[in-house]
Formats: sequence, C-alpha cells, structure tokens
Amino acid sequence: MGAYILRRLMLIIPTLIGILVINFALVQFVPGGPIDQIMAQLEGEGDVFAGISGSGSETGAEELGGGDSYLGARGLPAGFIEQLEIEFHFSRIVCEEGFEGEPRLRAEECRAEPIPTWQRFFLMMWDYMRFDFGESYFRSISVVDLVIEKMPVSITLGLWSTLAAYLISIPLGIRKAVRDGSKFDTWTSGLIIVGYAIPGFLFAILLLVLFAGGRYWQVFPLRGLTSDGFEDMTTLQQIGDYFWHITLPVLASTISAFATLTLLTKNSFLDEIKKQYVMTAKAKGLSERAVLYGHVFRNAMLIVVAGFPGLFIAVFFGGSLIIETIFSLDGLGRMGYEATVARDYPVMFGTLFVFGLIGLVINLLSDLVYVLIDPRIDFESRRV
Amino acid sequence: QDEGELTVTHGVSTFGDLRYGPDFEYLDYVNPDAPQGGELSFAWSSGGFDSLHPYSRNGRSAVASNIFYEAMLEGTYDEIGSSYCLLCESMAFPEDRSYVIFTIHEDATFSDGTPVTADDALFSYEILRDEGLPSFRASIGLTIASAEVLDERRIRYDFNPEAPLRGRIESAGGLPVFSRASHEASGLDFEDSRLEPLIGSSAYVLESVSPNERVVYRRNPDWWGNDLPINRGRYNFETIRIEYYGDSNAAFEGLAAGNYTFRQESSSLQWATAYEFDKVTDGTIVLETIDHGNISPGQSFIFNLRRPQFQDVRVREAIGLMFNFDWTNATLFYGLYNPITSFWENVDHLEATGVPEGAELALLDPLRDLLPPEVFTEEPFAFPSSSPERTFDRRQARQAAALLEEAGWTPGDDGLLRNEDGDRLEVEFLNSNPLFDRIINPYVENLRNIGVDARLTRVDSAQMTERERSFDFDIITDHFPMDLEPSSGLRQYFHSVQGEDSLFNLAGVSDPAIDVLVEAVVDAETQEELNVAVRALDRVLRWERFRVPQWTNNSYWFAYYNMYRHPEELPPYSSGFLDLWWIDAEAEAALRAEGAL
Amino acid sequence: MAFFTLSPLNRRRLRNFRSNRRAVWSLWIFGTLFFLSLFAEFLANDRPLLVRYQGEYYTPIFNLYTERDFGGFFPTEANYLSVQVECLIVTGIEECADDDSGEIARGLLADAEDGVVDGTEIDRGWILWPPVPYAYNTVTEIAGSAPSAPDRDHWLGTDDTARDVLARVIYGFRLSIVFALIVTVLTSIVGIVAGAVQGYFGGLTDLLFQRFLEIWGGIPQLYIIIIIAAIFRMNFWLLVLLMTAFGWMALVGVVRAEFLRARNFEYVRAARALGVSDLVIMFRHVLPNAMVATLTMLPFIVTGTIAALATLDFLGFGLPSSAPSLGELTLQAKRNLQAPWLGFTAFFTFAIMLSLLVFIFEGVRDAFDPRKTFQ
Amino acid sequence: MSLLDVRNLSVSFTQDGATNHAVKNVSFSVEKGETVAIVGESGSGKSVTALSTVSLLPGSAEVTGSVRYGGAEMIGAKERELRRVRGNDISFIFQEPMTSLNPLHTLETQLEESLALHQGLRGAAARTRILELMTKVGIRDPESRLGAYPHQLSGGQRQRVMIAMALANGPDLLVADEPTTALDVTIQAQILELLADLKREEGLSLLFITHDLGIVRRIADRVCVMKDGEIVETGPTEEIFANPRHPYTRKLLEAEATGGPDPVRDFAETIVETEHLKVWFPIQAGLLRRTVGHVKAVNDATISVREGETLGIVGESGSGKTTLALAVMRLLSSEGRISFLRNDIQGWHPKRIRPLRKDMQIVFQDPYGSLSPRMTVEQIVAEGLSVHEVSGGHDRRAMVANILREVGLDPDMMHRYPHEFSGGQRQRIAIARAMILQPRLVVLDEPTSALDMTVQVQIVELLRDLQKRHKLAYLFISHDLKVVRALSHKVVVMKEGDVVETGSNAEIFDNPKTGYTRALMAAAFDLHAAG
Ligand SMILES: Nc1ncnc2c1ncn2[C@@H]1O[C@H](COP(=O)(O)OP(=O)(O)OP(=O)(O)O)[C@@H](O)[C@H]1O
Ligand SMILES: Nc1ncnc2c1ncn2[C@@H]1O[C@H](COP(=O)(O)OP(=O)(O)OP(=O)(O)O)[C@@H](O)[C@H]1O
Ligand SMILES: [Mg+2]
Ligand SMILES: [Mg+2]
Repeated sequence: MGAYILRRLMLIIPTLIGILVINFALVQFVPGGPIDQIMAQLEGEGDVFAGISGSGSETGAEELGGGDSYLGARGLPAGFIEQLEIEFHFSRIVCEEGFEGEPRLRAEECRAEPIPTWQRFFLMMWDYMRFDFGESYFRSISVVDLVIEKMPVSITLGLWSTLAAYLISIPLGIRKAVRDGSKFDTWTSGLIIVGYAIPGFLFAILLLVLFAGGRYWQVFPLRGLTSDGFEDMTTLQQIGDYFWHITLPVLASTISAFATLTLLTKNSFLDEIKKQYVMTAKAKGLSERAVLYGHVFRNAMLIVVAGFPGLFIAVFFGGSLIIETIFSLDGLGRMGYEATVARDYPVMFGTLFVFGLIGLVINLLSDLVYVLIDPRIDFESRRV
Repeated sequence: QDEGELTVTHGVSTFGDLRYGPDFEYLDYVNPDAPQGGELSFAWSSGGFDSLHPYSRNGRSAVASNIFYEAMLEGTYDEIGSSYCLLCESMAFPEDRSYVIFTIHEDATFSDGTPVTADDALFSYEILRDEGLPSFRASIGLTIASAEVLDERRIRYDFNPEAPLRGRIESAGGLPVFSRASHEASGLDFEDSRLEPLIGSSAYVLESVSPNERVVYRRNPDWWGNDLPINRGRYNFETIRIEYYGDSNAAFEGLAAGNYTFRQESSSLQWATAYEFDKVTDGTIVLETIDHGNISPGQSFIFNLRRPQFQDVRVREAIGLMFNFDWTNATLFYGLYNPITSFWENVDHLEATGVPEGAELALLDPLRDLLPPEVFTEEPFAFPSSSPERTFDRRQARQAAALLEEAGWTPGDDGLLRNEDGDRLEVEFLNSNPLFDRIINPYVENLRNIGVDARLTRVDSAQMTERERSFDFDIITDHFPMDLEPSSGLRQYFHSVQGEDSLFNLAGVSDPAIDVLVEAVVDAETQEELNVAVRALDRVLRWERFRVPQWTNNSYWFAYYNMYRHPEELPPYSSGFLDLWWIDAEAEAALRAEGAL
Repeated sequence: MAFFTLSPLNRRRLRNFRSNRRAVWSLWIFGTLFFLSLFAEFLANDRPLLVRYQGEYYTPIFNLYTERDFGGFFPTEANYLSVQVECLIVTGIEECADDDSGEIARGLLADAEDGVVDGTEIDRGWILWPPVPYAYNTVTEIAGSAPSAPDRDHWLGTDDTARDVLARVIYGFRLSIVFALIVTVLTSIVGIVAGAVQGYFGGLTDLLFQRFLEIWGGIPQLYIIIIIAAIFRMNFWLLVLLMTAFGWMALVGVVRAEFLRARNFEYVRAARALGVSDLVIMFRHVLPNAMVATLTMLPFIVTGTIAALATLDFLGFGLPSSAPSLGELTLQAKRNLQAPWLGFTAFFTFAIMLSLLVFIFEGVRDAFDPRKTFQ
Repeated sequence: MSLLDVRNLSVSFTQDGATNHAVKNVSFSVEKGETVAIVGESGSGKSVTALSTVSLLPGSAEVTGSVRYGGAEMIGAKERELRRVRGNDISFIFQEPMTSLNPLHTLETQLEESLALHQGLRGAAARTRILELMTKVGIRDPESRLGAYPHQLSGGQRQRVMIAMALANGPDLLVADEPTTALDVTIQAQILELLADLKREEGLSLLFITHDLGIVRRIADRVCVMKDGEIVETGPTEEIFANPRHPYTRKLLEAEATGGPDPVRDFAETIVETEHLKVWFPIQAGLLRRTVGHVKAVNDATISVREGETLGIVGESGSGKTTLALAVMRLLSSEGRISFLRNDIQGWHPKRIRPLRKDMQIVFQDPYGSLSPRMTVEQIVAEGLSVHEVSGGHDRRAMVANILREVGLDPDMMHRYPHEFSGGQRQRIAIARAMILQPRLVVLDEPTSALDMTVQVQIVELLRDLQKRHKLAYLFISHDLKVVRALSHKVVVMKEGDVVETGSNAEIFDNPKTGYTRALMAAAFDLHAAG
C-alpha cells in the first residue's frame, strides 16, 4: 500500500503536466484572446455575466459607466496591442545591439518580438514549478490572492450544501429502502424529484423574490455573506448573521442535490438489506437502527463514498455560477467562468493547476477511504 | 509667450458663444437653494467592481469612481461645446489656439488640504499620456504636444498643429487632476488597480468601499469649491451610495426592499411590467419618465460592406426592409422605444430633412457625380414604418422581393434566393449579447421567408471582438455615438483613409463623397456651417444604406422613493441626478415615519 | 433467442417489472409522449397538413409550394398563416394577394363563406391544420406584448419572441429526449466500460487510466465547444459528440469502486475457476451486481444531459437560440418573472420527464433484483 | 408450557405464479432444557422452519400457523417484540457461516456487538470474554485473530465465530442450523461438549438441525424427521433410532457411504502435481497496510493426483486445506511448482490457463458465495458449457437438466436464483456446475457438508460413477472421514499448514502413523461409536 501511495503521489507530477500541456495547446486554438477581451471591455462591452445576470439594456446606453466621460477619449494608441502582448508574455522586447538603457517599446531601437509558443509553455512551466502562477490579465492581483479572495463563498456554499445534502439524503434514503414501496417511499420520491426538476436558478430567483425582496416577505437579506457591521458583532451574532445570509443560497444550491444521493442510498441499501449477514445482525437482536447504520451502512456506502470526491471537487471548486450570481456572492464559480470566457489564462491555468493538485490528492484519499471501508479492496492487478 | 493677443477667459466654446458670462451666479438649470444632505442610493448589476481607479485598464472600477477628481474645465448640461473654469481661475489662449495656459484657482485644494498646483496638473497629464487608459493615451497623444509648468499655479499646454482646432482646449482642460504626492505615496504603479483612490479635489471623498458590494462617497465638508458659482445648487447629497448586485432581478428587488432608493431603469420589460407593487401603488415610490435631448447612440445592424453580397445597395435595402421596427417595438418592447432614422437622431438642427436646399445643396452639388440621384430629389432615406401587428409585413416584403429580384437574386427550388452563380444569399448575424436573440430571431425568420439564407450566430465577447477586428462578419450590431459637435472623430467612423482599419468603421464605409463631407464637418468654423455640413453628411450616409437602424430610448426612466426632488426644468443633456437632485428632508422623515425606509 | 422467445429468466424479469405498476404506467406514458413527439411536425407546424386548392390537393408539410403556386405574388414559400394565402386557397381569387393590409382578403373570405363570390360560384378550397398551427420558430401574431399569457390560440402562452410555447415544448421535448437518450446511451456505455476495466483489472491499467481521466477532466469544455463552434457550425450531432466526450466520466468513479469491491467476491473467483474470460466475468457476473449506482444514476444522467444542454443554451454556447430548447425556455422564465407560464411549463416538462424516468428505472432495478418479490 | 411451541406451521414461496410449499403443517415443541433435533432430507424445510420461529424469513415467504415462544406468539409479532426475543432469548447459528458474517467487520467487533447489546459488556471486560469464547470454540491463538475479517478465516473458523456469537448472550434457546458441518471431528466434539455443558449448567434448550445422525444420537432428546416439508416422524431419540417407523426414517438411518474406491490403473497419467507449495498470507496493519507478519496457511505441500484417483485431504479446521486447493487451482498466488497435465502452470498468465480450466474444476467450500446472485441456476450451471464450447451437439438446457437430476435436484428449479434454495441444494448446484464440464480434475472442498445421508450417498455414488466412467481425478477435502474413506485412494493429513502425513487410504485409516492422525481417527470413529 505504501508503495502504491508513493506511486500515486509520483504520478501527480506528470498528470499535472499533462493537464497543462493539453490546456495550453487548446488555448492556442480558441478564437479570440485576452487582448480581444480587453478591447471589448474598453468599448464597454465584454461583461461576461451579461447573459446570466440579465443586466444590460437593449438600447446600449447606460448613463453611468465605470469609466470616465472624458471627451474625445476613444480609440487605441499606437503600440497598445504590442504593449499588451508584452505584458501578457506573448512577446518580448528586443532591442538593437548596442542599445543601452531600459528596453522600452517607446525607444526607437526596440521592438516587440513574439515569443514562440513552445518557449512560452516552458516559461510557464518553470514559473509553475516554483508555484508562481502570475497575475490576472484583468486585475492587478496574483492568482493565488484571487483564489483566496473567492474562497469564503465557495467554502460556504460547498460545505453547507454538501453537508445538508448528505445529512438529509442518507437517512432519508435508508428510510425509503426500509419502507420500499410504501406511501412514504412514494411521496418522498415525488418530493425529491420535484426538487430536482425545479430549474435551480428559477428556484433561487423564486426564493429571492419571495423571501428577500421587498414585495412579499422580507425575511432574508438579498445578497452577500455577512451584514455591514459584521466585525462589531459578538461571535454569536456573527454566527447568526452568517447563517441568516446563507440560508437561501444554500437552500437553492442543495435542493437538486437530494435526489441522486437519496435514491443512490436507497438503492444500494435495497441491495444489501436482504443479504445473509443482515439476517445475522437481526438475529442478534440488534435494533433496526443498529442493523442499518452499524452493518448495512458500511457495506452499502461504498458507491456513495465513490461519488463524494467528484461532488466535493465540483461544489468546492466548480462553485455555482448561477447561484452565486443571483445572490450576489463572489465565489470561485463566477471566477472560473469569467476567467474562461474572458480568456484570463493565468487565472485559468493557475486554478487548473491548484485545483488539479487538490483533486488528485482527494482522489487518492478517496481511494484510501475505499480500503478503509472495505478491507478486501486493493488496487493491484490480479495475477491469478 | 506672446505671439499676439491672448484671450483670457472663464470659459471656452467651440464657436465662441458662451451662455454664461464671467459673473454668472449659478447655472440656469440648478436649484440654487437646493438643500444639502441626505443620501442618494442606487444599484448596479452590470458586473462588479474591484477597483476605484477608473484610469487604468486593470480591474473594473466602481461606478462614478471618477467622482473624486476635478478638471480644469467643466461642461454644462444645457450647452454643447462650452466649458467653464472649475479648477482654473482663468485660462488664456491665443487666437489660433495653439496653446492654452490655465491658472489654477488660488483656493483649490485637494481633499487632504494640500493646494492643487500646476505640477499636479502636469503630473496628471504625463501619467495619463504614458500609462493611462488607452483611449486617453490615444487622444492626448494626438492633441497635446507638450505641457509645461509656468509657475506654482500656471500650466501651459501646447497643441499639435495637426490636431483639429475644435475641442483642443477642452481636451486639455478636461484632464482630471490628481495629487502627485498621493500617487507617489501609494507606491503603486499607475496602471495597477487599487481600492484606495488617488486624492482629488472634488466635492466627494471616499467614505467606504467593499468590492463587488458597495461603495459610498461622502461630501467633503472642506471642499474648496463649495461656493463657486458653477457648483452652486449642485452636489447636494451628503452621501452617494452604490449597491452592487450580481443579478438584475436581485437588484430590482433591492429597490422594493428599500436597500436603495433610487433607480434608473434601462429595461423596457421591467419598466412596463415590474413596477406594480405596493410601494408604487401607494406612492412611496414614484415613477418618472423624463424626456431628454441627448443624441441617440445610433444602435444599428450594420452590413459589412467588404462582403460581396452587400455590394449592391438594393440588397442592403431589401434586407433592411425586413426588419420590422414597429412590430419589434410594440411586441417586444412594450412600445417604449423610438425609431431611428438619422445619425443625429433626436437633435433637430443636425438631422437631415426634406430635399437638400441652400447651403446644404451647395455643399452637395459638387459631389453630384459621386452620389445617387435620389439624394437630391428625395427626402433623406428612411425605412418606411411597417405593421405593428405581425412581424412579417407583406408590403415591405413585396418591396424587398422586388429589389432582390432586380439585383439578380431569384428563388430556387428550396425557396432560397440564388444569384447567377447559384450561390445562396447568405447572411449571418453575429451577436454576443443574449438579449438580442429575441429581436434578431424574428428578423431572421422574416428574411428566410423572402428567401434570404439568414441565420443568427451567438459568440462570446472575446470571439466577437476578434471577428470584428478581422472584419469577419456579415451583419453585427454597432453603435454610432455621434457628437453634438462632431469633429475629427468622424474620420474614424466614416473616412475612407482611416476607415480601412478603424475599428469604429466596422461597416467599411469608404466613399469619396463621404470623405469630403467629413472634412467639411471637421473644418466647419461656425455653428451654422457645422449644422449644414452635418446635415449633408447625415443625408449621404443614410442614402448609403449600410445600416439598419434599430431603436433608441429618448427618455430616462426613474423610479425613486418619494423624497428625491429635482429642478422643475431639467437640462436637455443630462438628468443630472448625481448633482442636481436633492433630498426633501420632510418627505424623507415622512417615509421613515411610515416605515417605508 | 432472447429476442424472439423470452427466456424464463427474462419472463420473470418482465413479470417483476410489470408488477411495479408505477413503472409500467410511466413507461407507457413516456413511450406515448416520445412517440408522439417523433411526429412533432404533424402536431405543431405552420405548414398545413393538407390543402385543397382549386380542386387539387397539396401537402405543404412534405412539399414546398410558393405563393405563386396559389396565384399569389411571392416566388418563395407561401405563408399559410397569412390571411392573404388563406384567401387565395379558399377563394382562388388572385386579388387576395394584392392588398397587403389584408382588408380585401378578409372581405373575400367572408364573402366566400357561402361558396359564392360576387355572384360567381367558386371552387372552395380549404386548409387542414395540425392541432397547433405553429412551428417552434413561428413568430406568431399576438395582441399586446410578448411573452403573452395562455389563451385560446396559445394554450401555454407565447415566449418572449412571440413564439408559441406549446409548439416549442413539443419540439423541445423531442430534441431534448433524443439528444439525452443518445448521449446517455453513449456515455453510459463508455463510462461503464471504462470504470469496469479500471476496477476489474486494477494495477497499471487503473493507475494510468485514472491519470488519463484526470487530464481529460481538466480540459475546459467551454473552450472545446467554442473552438468547435467556430470551426464548424454548432449542430445537434456535434453537441452529442461533445457531450459524450465529456459526459462519460460521470459513471466511471462509481463503477470503478463497485468493481474494485466486487472482484474480490467468491463468485467471481468461481467464475474464474470456470475459465470464464475477464470480459464475461466483468459484464455477466460483476456488472449486474454493480449496477445499483448505474441504474440509479441513469435517469439523472438523462435529465442531467438535458439540463447540461439547457445550461449551454443558457450561457449561449449551445444550439442556436432559435432551436426549441427547454434550456432556453428556463432562461426566458428567469428573465421574465412576470410571465410565470414560462417557468411553469419548463418546470412541469422537467418534472414529468424526470419522474417518469425515475419510476421506469425503479421498475428496471426491481426487475433485475433477484430478491425483489411481489405479492 | 413448552419453551417453544410450533403449531401447524406452513410456509410457502410463490414464484412465477407457482406456489412452493416449503413447510407444510409442521408442529413440534421444545421444552426447557431439552434438545430437539430436526433431521431430514436436504431441502425438506428444516432451515425454513427454524427461521420462521423468529420471523427471519424473507418477505417473499408466506407463513401461517403459530409459533409461540414462552407463550408469546411470534408470527405476526411486532418487530420490537421480536427484537427483544432475538439474540437475547433465542440465538441463531446459521447454516452458511461463510456468508453470514458481516464481511466488513472484524471478529472482535462482531462479537463485541453481541456482548454489548445483551450484557452491556464493553472494552476490556468484553475483550476478556471474547477471548474466552474464542478459546471455548477452539480458535487457536485468539488474540492474534481478533482483528481478522471474515474473509481471512477458514470455513470452520467462521463457523466457530458464529457459534461464539450465538453463545455470547447466554440464550435460553439456541437454534443451531448445521453448526458443525465445517468442523473437524476434534473441534466438533469440543463444541458438542460445550453445548452439553451449557445445557447442563444453564438449562439451555436446543433446536438442532443436522445431517449427522451420530451427533443426533449423542445429544438429542427428541428427533423430528422431515421430508418434503412435513414432519413424517417424531419421537424420543432412542425410540427413533431403535425403532424407525416411517420408511424415510429407515432409509435415512441405513444410508451410509460405504465401500471403497475403484483401484487406479497402473501407470495412470498424473493429472496434477505440486512440489513445495507454499502460501503465506501477509498480515497487514495500519492505514498504510504495512505487512507485519504472515499467516502461514500452507507451508510446504507436495501432492500428486493421478487419473482416476482420489486424493483425500483431511485435517483440522484452519489447517490450510482450502488454501491448498485454491492454490492448486491457481486461484491464489503461491510459491512452488504446480504442474497440471504436465504443464508447469505456476507463473502462467491467467489468460493462458483459461483453456485448461475446462479440465480443472472446483466445488467451493462456500457454495452460496460462489454462485452469482443475479444469475439463475440454469445460467450458472450452463455457463461453463458456453465458455468452453462443449455443447457437443446437445441442447445445453437438456444437459443442465440432466446434471441437475443427477445431483438430485428437480430440473424445474433451474430458473430460480441461488438464494431461493436450501443450503444442501446450493451445494449440489455447485457440484453440478463443476461436473457438467466433465473435467479431468475436480477439487471438491467439503462437497457433502450440507447433505443429508441419503443425498450424500447419492452424491458419493455419482462421484464414483463419474470417476469410473471418465477417469476423473479428485482432490477431496472433507471433515467427514467416512466419506473420505469411501472415496479416496490416497489421503493427506494437514495440520497448521503442514502436511503431516501422506499415505494410501488403508495406511491412514487403519494404520495412522502420527499422533495427530491417530487422534483424528479416534475422535471421528469414537464419536460415531459413542452415538
Ligand atoms: N427464498 C426462497 N424462495 C423460494 N424457495 C425457497 C426459498 N428458501 C427456501 N426455499 C425452498 O424451500 C425448501 C426448503 O428449504 P430449506 O432451506 O428449509 O431446506 P433445508 O431442509 O434446510 O435443506 P438443507 O438441508 O439442504 O439445508 C427448499 O425446497 C428450497 O428450495
Ligand atoms: N485471505 C486470507 N488472509 C489471511 N489469512 C487467511 C486468508 N485465507 C485463509 N487464511 C488463514 O489461513 C489458514 C488456512 O485457511 P484454510 O481456509 O485453508 O483452512 P481450511 O483447512 O480450509 O479450514 P476449514 O476446514 O475450516 O475450512 C487459516 O488460519 C485462515 O485463517
Ligand atoms: Mg438448510
Ligand atoms: Mg476450508
């Protein structure tokens, strides 16, 4: 086992390299790059969330912009694109021989020269090996800081919705397995299916309009993770405030998670519950709970556990673009989407690298959990 | 220093006619006795912000984050092309406007109490020129040749001789002035995004900021400019709070919830359907539609004239005929928008009307050979209005079909039009804004119904820009935000020389007649000359039929808690809600008493 | 053999399935809906099923007729919904098409009620419409603004482009289901095989395959879609391909886990002792016992695929926005909160589809459960 | 009042519309301190009867009649009521110990659970008791075994854990369904002694289901004989044995595997041969599963079997018989030479061995576990045919029906799933699966442990017959020395992984050399003699 773990850990490096190679190669083919995006933004377009947030108007006229109203401020200065290319490490400045002083584009003797793709890749790899992920193309912030900035929201949504999903789905699934075919089974199935079928963002909007908007019951806040005076509250108030804020988003992001998990639990319990060893446990006189949770649980849970790393990675790092948008939360979901659509490659590759790494470790851990659950499991090939 | 007589003045305008004399007490459209205090709060849901530095391309800066800075000059909301001293006490320039000297007001101080000096102005100029937003860089580089500090309070800008006369002084005077000290103290590059703004000299300072969530500006109690006539009755709100929402629905709910109290609506759907809740019906929230005199941004479908199928103006007209504005407006926009015909829509003195006469005809006459004869005999081109009941208007379709047939497109067995070579008339609408799908789709259907092989392609903004930059599109939506006093900017839009690779001339307009007219506009020396040239240009551009105008909104739509007040008569070119409006303290108290706030 | 005469085992499974009444009903309903939707063109179309004009029969649903064929003006396909074309067909009088406002046409139509126009008898034609006389992309005539509420003409209202929601749902159902079924079948096969191979063989196979999966999973799908869409024009089959290429990983994890466990069971050893080949052991012995997750997940994969398609449409990277997609409908529902019929339609379509699928697959699970008994 | 009173109990299973009456109108009772034995034909409903006493039958069973325990009705009783009785008052030893333990719990957890549940014992106290129980049931070196999972135990060890678990609570009534089938005679004697002690000291009542009439004679007070779901005869043990009335009873009593094997031809080809075969299982500990030691299951085994020859392997439970068998079959990794039909198959890739598998078949000790739960018997039995394509022109279904008939199963049952059979029936299915291929070598790991005497005789006859006809070679593992004697030409005696003695049938049985063999023989035949 130790050898196996070692082997897995060693393989993480080529895997990460593989991920980066593929993505780097891919990016070369994507139509439109970060410079196009910057130009779109400079023209007041390029709000990547426009479609999702539903903002923007059909008339293209907004009285206030984020920018300025300096008259005549239009157009691109000469060399702007070249300069961007240098900033983005697509090109570098080369100066004629004998040139002294700081190499700048403005100097006559210097010009921008594109860096060959393969060189760019190796430069990037070299940086990544030193865990230097660079800066976002669009903000003066390092990728690491950016991710850290977005973590609270993602952890909140991920943690609580996973927790809620598991805490509710597993007992529910077990109940349903025990009472397979009963009325209870039917109506709970109905309920979770409805929950699953409600389009998530519609549900989120519904919650928002009904319980946070000013038109019906204004019970919950419209947005954010915490209130204004959060720092000045007592710990208890802080906790209260936090949960008050996250109730709706967590509810909205969990509602659809019940269905698969519950039914998975139910069905795997159904499979186990009639096995011989369950009879033994029953014959011991164990209570139903003890039989279900003490004996069947571990046997049935393998697939639930198997699905966990995927789910975990999905909710933590995938975030939930639409829920985040609707509740004005600023998490990894939005960041990832924005980075992708806006072609913010440092952020993309950086997160890919970091989350890839975490994902690989989590996969390994979950494999170890298999062994913990079922000691018969090993990962060797069968020689007999 | 003294190449002839210098004009020393408090204000400047393009053609020399200032509305406000040197001793004006306050601007006509303000309420000089507007009470000060209270809070203006509104929402923003088109993207978040992470910076308070609007002069760098890094980061997204907050709404109105340029509020901290003043420039030498300030425009007004009821004049075109006039600017008055704000930071400056006076300015001086020679007849040929080859340079300008600003004398900074002796009381002018930054919000930290330090005086505003010519050195600060120089610094601001230099840093904007070298590291500012590309648009600044481009513009400054073209107009201003150099700047020079004359003394503590005086700065001189020299202009490029090639730079157009018009707007020279304004472009120098319009530069925001930052405190050099504050920038140097911050230790950041100018291009870095930042949440601690550079220090400026304006009425507002930063109160608090929470990225992507909220920014609050507070009135500076020690603002030096409080008593200037140009500021009288303005900047009335004690605080300005802007709430950010990720989602437009959430943002809308925020108004009803009282999270903010002032809203400018930009969606016809919302305006027509959403404002029917309790607080509106009981008068807590007032709705107000205010017509404005702003030029429409000229939103249009434009044809890529580089494409062979659009070479024939009949094809362009036929395709344009199938866009049913009246139906679109009635069915999709609740009848709230206005049609566009002119490039200077909504500005009477610049729009072409009737057949060309007088000076206009004189201007056009030499170009007769280059222009289609209709220019002289007919009203300026406009697409006829069509049936609002159904999207497919038979009359237009009949006309379009006839035009296409004339142009050599005949229907094949599959119902699609083909030319002699058997090629289909392919038209791809390229679009990156999801809101436009519902508008373009019926249009596409209409076109397909007359045999045009039309389709809609949605791409993301980066790809959109890329295709725009390489002019690889058939039809896209573009804007023509014309100036009220158009100038050399027109070249970027319509001139064949600059037009070739100008990103503002996406249609690829390249016409010798238009070139002449553009130059005529740029060279106009009086208001009247300008008007004539613009009208002639408008007429010719319209006959070119390279765009299918979409729609415009000639009104502002406001919804606000019944405590905001504005001057009876609002100026034509801005609603001025940031500075002209004020809070009625009594009304506010009443709302509070009701529990509506 | 199994196809023609059912083996006793399959008979038993069938019986088990049948005794789950809910599943049987669901299958029937689903089958019917699906079957009907296959004939969407006959249910909702802006081309009539049959036209009688001047004593002859025309089938616009199959053939293209221009307006000129009916004596009108346009050399392009006749717009049967327009009053002019209706008038042309019914009365056979060419003046119908002359008036673009439709006044004359309406007058003539009214006049032709009795079969006589202006004293001359006409050969009255008629138009046989499908139950819903709109196709998914027909921009219909509505009073007021779009989206318009349900009424007699539009049973589910219209969407924000004034297209009939019912027609779109009919087409959208077909599109989504066909899409989802194809993708699900493909992804499940690939996913199960991949998971099975990994779990069953373990060792190097597992080790390398897992790494491959991790790399594959790290590819941003959005870019692939953007690239593909830029090179080819995005269409149904391309999306099927793309979705399959990235969707199959959903099942791999669970199947692998199940196989890792099940390969240690005594009956697997027994099968090995029999000399059964690995492939057969995997799919005959292990898989049926490792199918819980798969069978549970299948309905969700089906609906998940539909939802994924919807999300792509939502983000603007899916099918063209004129395509009848349920995703587009939900998106519209979000943008038009004042038009709840959009949301309700989307929700009910999803809920019904998912419920039916879940119930059907519960029945299938039961049928394959050896211990399940029905009294 | 009887402790357990069963009246008119009927159990039926409805499947495919046909109703299978497994138990028909059975009535009997168990008094306090009494031992009642149920004997009878395999598949006659013994297990079903036992299970219905505390409602442990699957939902598909339809139960009528009455079962009263201490006066309280058990059939249709509330789950809570039943739970109180189960484990506490009535303990169960299931027929198939191999599949009855929770595969994911260690011995310690499983045993501790019972103790904690009914006696509130936890921690060190529980541990002491567990060790005591394990010693009592004859598990050697119990301490090192505490952390073992069921799959790491031999069949007999698992059975003993079941027994320990059942006894842990000091029940009033013990329902033991074939509790000693996987135990060698010495341990068997020890267990029976233990039960006798309990009966004597604590007045334990026993409902004892077994095929071993010797045991019945030794411990039972009363006997019920079942056939086809009915009790055909019941009475005090002495009486039944002395004076059986029902013809079936008589047949049962008379049935005994007798005779000897047919001699092997000289120069018969050697089918399988091992030299210095060694199987050590690593003992792993910790999350990283470091190997901390080895279970030396087979140390150094050298055996050979010739065409038409039967090699009997006997030895105490846990001595490595099964391990040896699996290793010979190349189903376990081992060291040492294995040659099969002159091929040195050790180290061959599994794929390469596959064709040879047609000629080497095994009947697993745990028939239940070795049958795919979602395949019907027909599929299971026929599978080998399709794998090795040995239809030989015959209809496969007919072949399956044929072999089923030969092992004494009704071919009509071939559409059932494995769990719908009795223990003995499953065992025969496993035999049928191996035999249908007519292999050259069959490894039989306790193939008759769950069979009643009559069926056992039938199977022994079948094996002999097949051997004669097809010159089969058998590797026969059993605790039932009588059967071993009746079948084998040569015998290997194993103890703690070592082969302690090898010899011909006569040598081992009549003239054992080592002390261990002698003790074994003594126990075996003494036990029977004692009865
Ligand atoms: N779940 C079930 N479904 C259908 N039939 C069953 C089921 N369980 C047992 N049977 C049948 O009931 C009958 C009695 O089975 P039971 O297990 O009681 O036999 P037994 O007397 O214990 O036999 P053995 O000695 O072989 O264990 C058998 O014919 C068996 O096939
Ligand atoms: N997978 C395993 N891991 C560790 N130890 C094992 C494993 N399998 C068997 N053993 C141990 O090897 C020894 C031999 O087991 P084996 O099953 O061969 O015994 P056996 O002679 O067949 O006994 P029985 O008569 O009880 O079936 C036992 O002590 C057992 O606990
Ligand atoms: Mg039994
Ligand atoms: Mg054994």
